[in-house]
Amino acid sequence: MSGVLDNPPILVARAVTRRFGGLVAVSAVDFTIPEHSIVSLIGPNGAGKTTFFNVLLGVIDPSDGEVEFLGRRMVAKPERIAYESLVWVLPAVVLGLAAAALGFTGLLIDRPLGIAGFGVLIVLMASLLLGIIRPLWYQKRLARIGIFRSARPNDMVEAGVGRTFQNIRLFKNMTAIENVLVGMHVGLKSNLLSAMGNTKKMQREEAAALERANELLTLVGLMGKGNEAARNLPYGDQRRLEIARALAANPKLLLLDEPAAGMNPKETQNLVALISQLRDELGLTILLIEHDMKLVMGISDRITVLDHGEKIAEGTPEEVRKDPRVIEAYLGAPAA
Amino acid sequence: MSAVQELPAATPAGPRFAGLKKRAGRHRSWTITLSVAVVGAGLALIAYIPPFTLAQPSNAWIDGYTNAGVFVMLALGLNLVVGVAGLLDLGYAAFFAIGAYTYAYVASPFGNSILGINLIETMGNQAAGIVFWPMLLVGALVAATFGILLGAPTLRLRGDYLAIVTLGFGEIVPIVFLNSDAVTNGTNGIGGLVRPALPIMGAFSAMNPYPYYITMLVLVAIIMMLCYRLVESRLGRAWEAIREDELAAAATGINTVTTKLLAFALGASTAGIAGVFNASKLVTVSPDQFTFIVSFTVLAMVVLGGMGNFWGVAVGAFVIYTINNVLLKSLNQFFDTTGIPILKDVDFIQLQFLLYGLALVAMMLLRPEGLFPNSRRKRELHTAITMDEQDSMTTAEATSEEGQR
Amino acid sequence: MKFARVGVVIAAAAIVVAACGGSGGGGIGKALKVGITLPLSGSSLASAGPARDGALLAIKEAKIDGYTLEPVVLDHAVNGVHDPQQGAKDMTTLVSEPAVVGVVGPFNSSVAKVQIPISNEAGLLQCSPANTNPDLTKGDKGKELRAKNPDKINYVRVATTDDIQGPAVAQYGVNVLGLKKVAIVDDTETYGKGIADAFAAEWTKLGGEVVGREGAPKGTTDYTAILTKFKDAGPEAVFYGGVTATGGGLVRKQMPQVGLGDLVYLGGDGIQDGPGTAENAGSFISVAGEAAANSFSSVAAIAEYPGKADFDAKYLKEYGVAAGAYSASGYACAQVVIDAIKAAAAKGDITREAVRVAGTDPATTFETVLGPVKFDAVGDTSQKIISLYKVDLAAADGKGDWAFDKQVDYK
Amino acid sequence: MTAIAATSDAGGARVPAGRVVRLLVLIAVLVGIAALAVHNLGTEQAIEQGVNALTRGAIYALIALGYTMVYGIIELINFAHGDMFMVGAFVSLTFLGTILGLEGPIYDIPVLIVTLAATFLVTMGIMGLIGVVIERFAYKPLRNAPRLAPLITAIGVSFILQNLVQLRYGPYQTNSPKIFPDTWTIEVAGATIPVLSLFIIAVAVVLMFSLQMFIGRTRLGRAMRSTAADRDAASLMGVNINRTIAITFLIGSALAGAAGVVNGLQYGVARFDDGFQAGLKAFTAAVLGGIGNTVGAALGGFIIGFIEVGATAMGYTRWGPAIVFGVLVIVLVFRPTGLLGQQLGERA
Repeated sequence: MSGVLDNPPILVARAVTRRFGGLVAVSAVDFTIPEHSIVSLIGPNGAGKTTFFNVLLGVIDPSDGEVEFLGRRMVAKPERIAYESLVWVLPAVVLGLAAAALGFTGLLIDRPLGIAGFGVLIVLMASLLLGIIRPLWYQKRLARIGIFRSARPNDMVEAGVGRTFQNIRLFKNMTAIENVLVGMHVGLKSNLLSAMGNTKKMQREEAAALERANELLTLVGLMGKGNEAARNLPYGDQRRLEIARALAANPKLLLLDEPAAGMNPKETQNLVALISQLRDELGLTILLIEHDMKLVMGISDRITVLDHGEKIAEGTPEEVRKDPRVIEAYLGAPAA
Repeated sequence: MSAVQELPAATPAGPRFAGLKKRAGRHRSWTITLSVAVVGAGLALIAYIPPFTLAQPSNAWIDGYTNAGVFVMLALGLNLVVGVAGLLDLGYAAFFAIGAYTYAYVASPFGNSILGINLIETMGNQAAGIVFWPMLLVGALVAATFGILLGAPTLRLRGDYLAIVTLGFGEIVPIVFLNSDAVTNGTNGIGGLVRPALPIMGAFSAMNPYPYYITMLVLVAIIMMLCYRLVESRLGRAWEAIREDELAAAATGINTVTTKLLAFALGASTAGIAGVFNASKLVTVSPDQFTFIVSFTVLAMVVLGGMGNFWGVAVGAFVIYTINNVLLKSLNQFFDTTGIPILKDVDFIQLQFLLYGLALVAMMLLRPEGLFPNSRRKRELHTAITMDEQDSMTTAEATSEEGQR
Repeated sequence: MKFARVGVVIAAAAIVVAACGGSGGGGIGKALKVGITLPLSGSSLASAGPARDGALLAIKEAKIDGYTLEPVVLDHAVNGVHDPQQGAKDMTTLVSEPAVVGVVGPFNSSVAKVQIPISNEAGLLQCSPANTNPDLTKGDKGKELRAKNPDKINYVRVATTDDIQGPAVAQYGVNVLGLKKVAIVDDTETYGKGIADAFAAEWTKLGGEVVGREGAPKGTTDYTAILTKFKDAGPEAVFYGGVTATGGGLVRKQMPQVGLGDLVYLGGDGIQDGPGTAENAGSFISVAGEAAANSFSSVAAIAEYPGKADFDAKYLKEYGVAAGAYSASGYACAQVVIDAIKAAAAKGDITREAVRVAGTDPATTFETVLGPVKFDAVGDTSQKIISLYKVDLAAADGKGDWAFDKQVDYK
Repeated sequence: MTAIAATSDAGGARVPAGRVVRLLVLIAVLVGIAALAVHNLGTEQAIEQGVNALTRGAIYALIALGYTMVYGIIELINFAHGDMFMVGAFVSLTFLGTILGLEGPIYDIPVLIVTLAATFLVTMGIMGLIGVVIERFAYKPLRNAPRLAPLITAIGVSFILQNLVQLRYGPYQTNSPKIFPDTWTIEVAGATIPVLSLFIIAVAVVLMFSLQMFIGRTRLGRAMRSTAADRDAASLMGVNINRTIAITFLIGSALAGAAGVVNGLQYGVARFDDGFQAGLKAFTAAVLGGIGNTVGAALGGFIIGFIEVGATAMGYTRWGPAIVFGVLVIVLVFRPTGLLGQQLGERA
């Protein structure tokens, strides 16, 4: 089992810290996830599990430290993002002034404002679009001049990180299959034009996507429930649907936030089975955030324990179970 | 992936669903083309049936339909923004104006002199009208450009900001057209636009409303078709996902900003098309054609028609237009002539926006899905009202999380 | 896209067919109609209503042997304000009604801009009782509106244009009141800006000095900043280009606040909207109140026209209310149209073309209630008479009213 | 941690250094502008225009407070708020003109003070009630609905208010008795300053200060802050959410009413559509200062006032609105959280 832990890390978090005003939710936590492993993050309520989780996912920017995924620096404290808006606006302003100047000196153009206006618009457009779409090269350029904006959740997904929510956040009014289809968003290539043209290519893609979606539903054990509105599914199924949705983006790393919360033992068992199946058959790496020790002890290769935002223990389930500080955190000190 | 491959590919839901989908797409295009044609023919027919011909000559009816059609286009476009993507755009008239002025610049002597082209001199007043057709596209593009310019800074922020910024934008655009006399001829507006022309038949004419009418029908049909295709595509799903839960949408890999921006730009471009068409019909554009009243009227049309449902919105737009421009007015004149003491003094036109207001509030409280609801929107809006604390909390938490970006 | 393409093809064909089978003018029977297109609801009614009633009165009185004459009244106000799109539609309604041989209206320049191209294409005689914007007729702008057949004039008006009215006020200010320095506020709208420009040009031509010029759009409530700015330049008078509704009254009301209370206040017919009585709420005098003293305004129409007394009597008798500012103009416009029809009838054929020719012939003189009126080559009235009024706070039993001062003829 | 909480600083809590710096910078900028103004316009003009700007800004600020409070608590842009201001103006003019039958100025100081006090009390009271009623019937049922629903409802309410007023008072300007004598002025460095302006500014400042006190020091104020911070947690702590929100609307609307009174005193007229522009600018002010942050709203109001008057002083009146909204967009691009409102920024 412990062989897995020697795999090269897929995700590395260094000294991740997050403060909210005065209070420190997560302080200098180092954390790595080896490939193909199932690692868990546990801790009593208010230990900062979810905050840490959100930092990993780019939902919250860390106050300090950074997160690397597949060797790429994804999340870190934003640097000089205020200047980025200058990057967008400056070119247009410069051009505008230049053109206006030319116009007023009457050198090239007799209608300064008109011409300048058009130019400025186009440049502004271009730079703004750039700032929104943020292609990689653009981000690299920015990084070179010291402007770093850490990844947004969708960037993490594109990079290959899937997630589920502690309190289920499905698109309640869409059908199960549609939820999964939304999950496939990053995988699908059809664009505005092909959608408008309703091209054969897109229709094929859509058809294929449906097949795949149904496969995923089957995989998580929701076959045949595809056309039910997500809100009408029983609780356990909603959890499974959320996992299916996360899988739809073909993630390499799957982050499950208290997947067993509110499940009965039976459902929990199925879940455990499903999780190890995901790892063994789809070759995913899985990070569990759990409250329920039993589940974690069962399947984790490694367990990390947080308390009051600090990492108090890390190791195999056995080691952690024995660790006095863990016991104290769970039994001794009341949950913060 | 091995496991997935091994799984039985043909699950019961799979092919059936896929089949459905494909047929839906085709079927839709035909239904729209046909039903627009039928409706168009029907309306045209009405214009020749005695009781209606007494009210006003048939041509006037057709012309009226065409004006209504402009609002239908606007409503369809706004529906894409408000109804589908759930972004509140209160400055919609601005894009309408931008479209109109775009056409004016290319298709009027004054505009040509500003742009430094001499299209009209070279082609002549009649033939120059051919530019109308490409201009439909150009107008759409220019409007979309401004849409992006406006949306780019604001769509990164939460929705409400968009509402107020668009409202401001809707105020600015007329002011700009009004005050930069040198390039827009200021308050006098730009006159002498050329009417659209077709190779065989030459230019449209004020005497014969049918060419405009049919053009309008075609535009409406195309817009509606594209709207449906978009909504059924990957983009449409993304928009709905964002509308339902923005954080979850982001967590499934949707780039919420670009996707929202796309919806916003598409809505703008539709308004641009409507603007070009309207300008080519009035052959004059001036800033006072694009007040915020237009924006709010269109919004009312969308909300009352049924957010998210294109047919509903189209019908809603037509109905409300008729109420505005025909019903209330004739009520007025009727009661003016028949000197019924109280009713004579009531000015129904003045009541109109009061009615809008009441209708909007009542709608949101009682039937938020609108008169002709979109099934999913209906589910959503109704559940929303009986949403339990848990959900409201998570949404709040979500927004706060989002914010920390 | 396939279906779209198919649809487009079908539609294109349809357009062509429709175009070929376009409905023409059609024959005109014995029952003639005169269109009246004005904004007749909401806040527009107050000013345009009297014009309509005047026109209706004239049509009622008209006698053309062998023919009957009846009005077609169309209201192009939407949401209570004049709406160009609706105005265009109403004009379409009128031109597509073969029996309509002449039109009275519109009231606002922005509507005229969209109506003239249509009526011009139809060659339908149109007479506006109130339009004063020069661009509607004169120069290239005028030609642009008449794009279809630029040389067939079909639009005439009985009101004098702003480029006469503005200067008239200027001359009054310089020559009669002996003022030198003036500051100008306009409401950035067609009428207000136009008249202000004309006024400014004339004022400087007469050796006066324009010491300040600001444009404050409709909806502005605070003019103190503007006035404070003016105060620095020490003007002797303030000219307001615009109407009361867009700020004409407010500017005057706020002048005392910044210590400009005793300056002369000048304006066009936009602020000449009757007494400050309760019934006439919202008028310049009622808004400005005490401050209205020492204000002067012009009206681009003859005030002391010969038949005024009997017309007012007639109007009062017909409608039970006193004639409004534009009643006589409406009446006169209708008269012009009717005379044109008569002239055509005399020639034997009543077609739109004949009526148009008769109505716009520069040679003809029309005997209207406003006195003899001729139209020049582009259709502007020859009767370039401006009447000037001064506020008399004692009048209208203390409520204040405009007192006729003098009228100047700019032949 | 929303901005309303942040404003408790005014209520005595420790002020973080960052904000002090920011304020200092701001003040520096203002001083610079002032210097520029004096240089370009001359002292006299500069002072007089400055007073104009403050007066106008005071009105915007009073309206902006309502926007920002409501937003801070239920995150609703209350589009109808601008119209509440307009209705307030009509309430006050009705009270003064119709009920008290006043027309001209009152020179007898005690009488004047009493009348003014009465007007403010009555108007603010009535407006507060109207605000609460509207909240109860138009917004409360939609508290958990998608964001769009209450926004649209607010637009509807705004239509209703405007048109009810138009039906009652007509589409034209209605006179509001200028009971405060125009003739009262004081001379400062050659500049003539109307006492009325000073009075208006004073009223605004007093109201804002007492609002800060209320939010910072009282139980209800704390309730509001905690509700703004986390409605559910607050309710668990035993805060009566519905009552708190109602009170927020009450205060906001009352302030709008005060703005209406002031507006009547200063400009002497009201019209049914006054609320639209004013509301828009006031909202801009709120965003400028950092929406949700009451201090910011007040600040923003004055800034907008200065921008507009500045535009006029430079001769760009006709561009005034465009400039204001330009500022709005720029602020949103560069500093979406506004000048002071970083707390709410976490939500923005």
